[in-house]
Amino acid sequence: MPAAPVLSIEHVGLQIGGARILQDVTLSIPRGEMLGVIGPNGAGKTTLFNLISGVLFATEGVVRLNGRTMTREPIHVRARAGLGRTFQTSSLFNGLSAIENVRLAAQAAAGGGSLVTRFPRATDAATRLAADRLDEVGLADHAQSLAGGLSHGDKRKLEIAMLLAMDPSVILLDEPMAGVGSGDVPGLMEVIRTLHHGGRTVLMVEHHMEVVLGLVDRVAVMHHGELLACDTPAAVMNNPTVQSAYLGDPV
Amino acid sequence: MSTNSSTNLSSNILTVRNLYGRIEGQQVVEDVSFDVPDTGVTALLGRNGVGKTSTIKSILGLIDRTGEVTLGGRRVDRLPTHKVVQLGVGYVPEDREVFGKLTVAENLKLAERSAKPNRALVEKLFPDLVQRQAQLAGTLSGGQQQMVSLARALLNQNRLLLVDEPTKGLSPKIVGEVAQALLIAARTVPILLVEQNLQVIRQLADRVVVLSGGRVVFTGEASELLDHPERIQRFLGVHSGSGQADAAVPA
Amino acid sequence: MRSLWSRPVAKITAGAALVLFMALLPLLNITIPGIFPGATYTPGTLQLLAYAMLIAALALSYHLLFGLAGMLSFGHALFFAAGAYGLGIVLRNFSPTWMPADVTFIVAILITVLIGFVLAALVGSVSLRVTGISFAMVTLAFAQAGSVVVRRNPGGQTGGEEGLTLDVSQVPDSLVGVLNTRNLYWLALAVLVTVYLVVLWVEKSRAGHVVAATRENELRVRVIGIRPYFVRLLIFSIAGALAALAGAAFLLLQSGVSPRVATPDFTLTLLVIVVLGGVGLRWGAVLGAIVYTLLDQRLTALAGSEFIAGLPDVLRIPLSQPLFILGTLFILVVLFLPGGLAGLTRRSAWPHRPKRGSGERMLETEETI
Amino acid sequence: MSTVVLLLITGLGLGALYFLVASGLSLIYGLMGVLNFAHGSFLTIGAFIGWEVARRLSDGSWWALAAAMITGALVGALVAAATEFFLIRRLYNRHIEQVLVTVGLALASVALFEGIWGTDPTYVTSPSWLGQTTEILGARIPNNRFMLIVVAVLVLVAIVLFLKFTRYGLIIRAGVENRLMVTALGIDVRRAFTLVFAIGGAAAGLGGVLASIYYGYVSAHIGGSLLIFAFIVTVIGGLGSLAGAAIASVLVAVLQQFANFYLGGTGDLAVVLALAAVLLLRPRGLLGAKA
Repeated sequence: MPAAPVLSIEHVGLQIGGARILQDVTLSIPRGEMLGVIGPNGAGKTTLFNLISGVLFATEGVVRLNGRTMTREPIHVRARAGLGRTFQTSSLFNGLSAIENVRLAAQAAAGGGSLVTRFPRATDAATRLAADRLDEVGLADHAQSLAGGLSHGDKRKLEIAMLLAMDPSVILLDEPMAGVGSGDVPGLMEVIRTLHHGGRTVLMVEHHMEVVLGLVDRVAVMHHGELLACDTPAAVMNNPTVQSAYLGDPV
Repeated sequence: MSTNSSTNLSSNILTVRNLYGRIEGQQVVEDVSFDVPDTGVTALLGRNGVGKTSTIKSILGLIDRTGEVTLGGRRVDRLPTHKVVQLGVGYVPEDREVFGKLTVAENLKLAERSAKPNRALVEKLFPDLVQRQAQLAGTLSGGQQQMVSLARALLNQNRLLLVDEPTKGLSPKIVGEVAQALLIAARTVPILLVEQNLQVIRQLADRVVVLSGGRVVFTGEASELLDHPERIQRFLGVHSGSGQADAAVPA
Repeated sequence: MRSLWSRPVAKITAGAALVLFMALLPLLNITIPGIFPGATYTPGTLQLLAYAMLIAALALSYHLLFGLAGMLSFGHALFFAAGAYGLGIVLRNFSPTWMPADVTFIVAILITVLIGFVLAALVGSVSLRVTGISFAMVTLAFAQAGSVVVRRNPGGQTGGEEGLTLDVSQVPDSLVGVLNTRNLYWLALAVLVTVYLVVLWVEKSRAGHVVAATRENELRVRVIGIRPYFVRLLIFSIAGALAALAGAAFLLLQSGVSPRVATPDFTLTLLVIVVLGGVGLRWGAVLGAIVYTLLDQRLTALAGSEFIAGLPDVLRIPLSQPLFILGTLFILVVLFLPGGLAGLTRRSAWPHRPKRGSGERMLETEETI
Repeated sequence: MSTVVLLLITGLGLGALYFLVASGLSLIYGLMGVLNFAHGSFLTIGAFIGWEVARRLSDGSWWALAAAMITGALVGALVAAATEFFLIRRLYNRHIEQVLVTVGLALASVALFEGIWGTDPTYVTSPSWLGQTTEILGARIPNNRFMLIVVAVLVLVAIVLFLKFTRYGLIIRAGVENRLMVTALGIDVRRAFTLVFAIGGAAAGLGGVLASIYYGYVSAHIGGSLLIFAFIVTVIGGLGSLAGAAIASVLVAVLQQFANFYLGGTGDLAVVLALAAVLLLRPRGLLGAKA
């Protein structure tokens, strides 16, 4: 792959009170790639996302985003540098309306998001952008609903609308299908494809194999806090290390 | 929805009818109904985030719930958690939840509900714990912590065990030991087991209950699910062959 | 918070009419026995109403902290005291000869408000390092330190236990004396309206939305690229400045100030007011302040009455302590009326609003720093 | 040298008082997440009733003092347990409301104390030995400081032994770590709540009697003013940590004494500055649970 990596993780590890949660993970992700991260529960997938996004700081190794070293930078600095993420359980401003959720993200990305001297208006750029993004994920009808009152699937879509509004270059999706009824899966897959459009790089932890295999360029397999393999889906599934270590099936 | 509940109600130790669970106002269990017979292992399956753990917690009252739960013919859905447990329910939580700042001995002592705890069984199953009884539980390995968690449940005379993902994040050798311990326990007490490792399910489960989108979509004998790869694929999202090379096969 | 930018004209009209009515009150002759000590044009009643309005302004500034941003501060009295003492001290020490007296007076008030802002920025910059219960305790400690300083009477400026008496020579004549209570009443009304408008401004601004979002989900705010610390600090400082403004007007109204307003107990009273009125609503804070002040005044009158004096000890002692009755009432409201007084109407009018008060989140997000 | 010794031992004595209040606060917060504003009132009522009993027995004798201490502890425990049982329990897991209720209780109870015992301080008579001094390394130390230190150490040891060696102690320690899991083992953790309140109330009530010896009087506000320092102590020590509370009590009180003496009576301010410094450098407190 000729493109310079947009995200590179070099020998990253995490130790908490003597316990090794993650060790020696090295990944280099070129711009525009969609990468699936799989592995049994407790393998360290979410921890890896937390280290990349700054929710936790790596105790070893280096995280680079667009060439900038981010290992010790706080969450909001990484977000401003173009990193967006979702969480395993949907994480929204439940007491605010759907459009306000998205508008906050749009404002933050545009700068001056927390000024006392500026007011949100129905006609301003951020609101229009927010409305467009809601429309894009199919939530235009719910713009004024409280985020906390939306269904599981709609909450997921709202989170993605927020990501779209931020327009990050790298996106981490932590189990975007978790808790979503099977009826909503195809629609949500479509929305995730939208995210990937325009050269965005997407990393996704997901247990739905058909989702992973249908979307991703490469698959990273985690096990016991280590990266077992990272390759095309076909190669990974035929990799003997993966087969022998990855006992049982991910359900 | 096929709820092939047994015709003879008296042979069920646990019946769950129209169970709803919520966490902070969010619906996480939706209209779930199933039975657990008074012998053998019933596996509660489903994709990640589908509400298996929440179902277990709702049964125990660890999260807000409504609906009908009967244990050995007695309604327990209005009882606080400790009362439900005192009626003879052993609980092995997801992520083990041992008290890290208490010693192994203290962890076990805390769990003893009767004057005559079954220490002999625990000592036989987990000789390692006897040696480490003065050690702080927080300093144990994941596998050892799981032993403590299991031992806490097995110390008491129970009518039902609720075991939530006991092999999560454990190495293959420990997975085998945990499965062995559960197999021995299952001779004397019925178990409702949440598990993601298909091998372990094959080894232990007599019956299966499958959740999807917060609801029960399949119940039946274990073989009715496990011998039908297309059902496994449909309900659990896993491409399943047999034996070791189960992981997942490229599409 | 549902319809952000649709401000119905009716609402603005009703608000303006209410303010106009309040402004005309000193010219009217309305008697409500049992609530007001006399007709509305009498100095006694005007004094009481002005007092209530200043407490309402203070409660509104606290609403910005607790209701909007979910910051449970136990030290807000510090800034009110800073306003009251600050204006007194500034007036005493700041009298440039080249400046007309009235201008000096206005500049002194502006300086006082600035003091409130800067002091809050300093206190906030340390306190906001922590959240939840720790934040509550730390703000309490700062308020206590302020209280100690005021009582110590540094440089003879605060008057120690005696309190500070307003130096009327520096105050425009129109604001001095019982006969001018009417003007003080209008001043208090102006302060309340100003504070209300500033609070409204902040709430509707982007910053207001960001702190509301932070109250809901702090981690989420960070993830979209905003550092909540500075927005919170800004809100904390604005609330401090508004409290100082109310404090300054309080000094003028009372012609002095006692160290009581610097005590953490005074903040607790404020908390009682906001919760009594209904957390999360601007007019809840105003309503709570007015009900509380009138109740306090009436209960004090009741405590001194012959009826109470004639009761047996078991009844006389508790009933003669207004704060005992108010404290008990407060406990009952918390136990049985979660939305406060405003919640009584809210429950029927907007059933879809989240029921719980907003401060809740602050404690839960403690782990996320 | 003698001044340093005097300040040090007096500081230890004051620290003992802080600890008696802070230990309960810290235990209650650790187990239940409740910031208890009414804790000062447990102290005040313990002091008032303790001395009422002492006065009726024989003022100034040792056994009247012992009776006052026992009564103070019992009253504190009873009032605290009742508070938990009738008010806090109703608001299970609603932390803000729990704090608000204790705020209301603090306001109401102080007003009630003023109604009953008046607004002026009530002076107490303790055994005359406590009013005398003992010379150590040239410093003349008021004897009551020694008693404060001994009692606080005994309370600390008793709490530690209780936590370490009794079943309820085990439940409380486990509950501080993970309350839900304790209930999931079939244990009614609410009983532990009442117990923790009672223990904290007993320590505070006992502290009330001792505080009135230290100050020479009881007043309706004695608990409230100590409570603020106890809050500072718990934050500096790390919320929920008993050992942290003990260490921070001593540090805060000693600092306060030294600043009062050497820096012109600025002890209170020095304490607040210390709090600010701790927060800036180590927001979790000295022995705070989360690293």
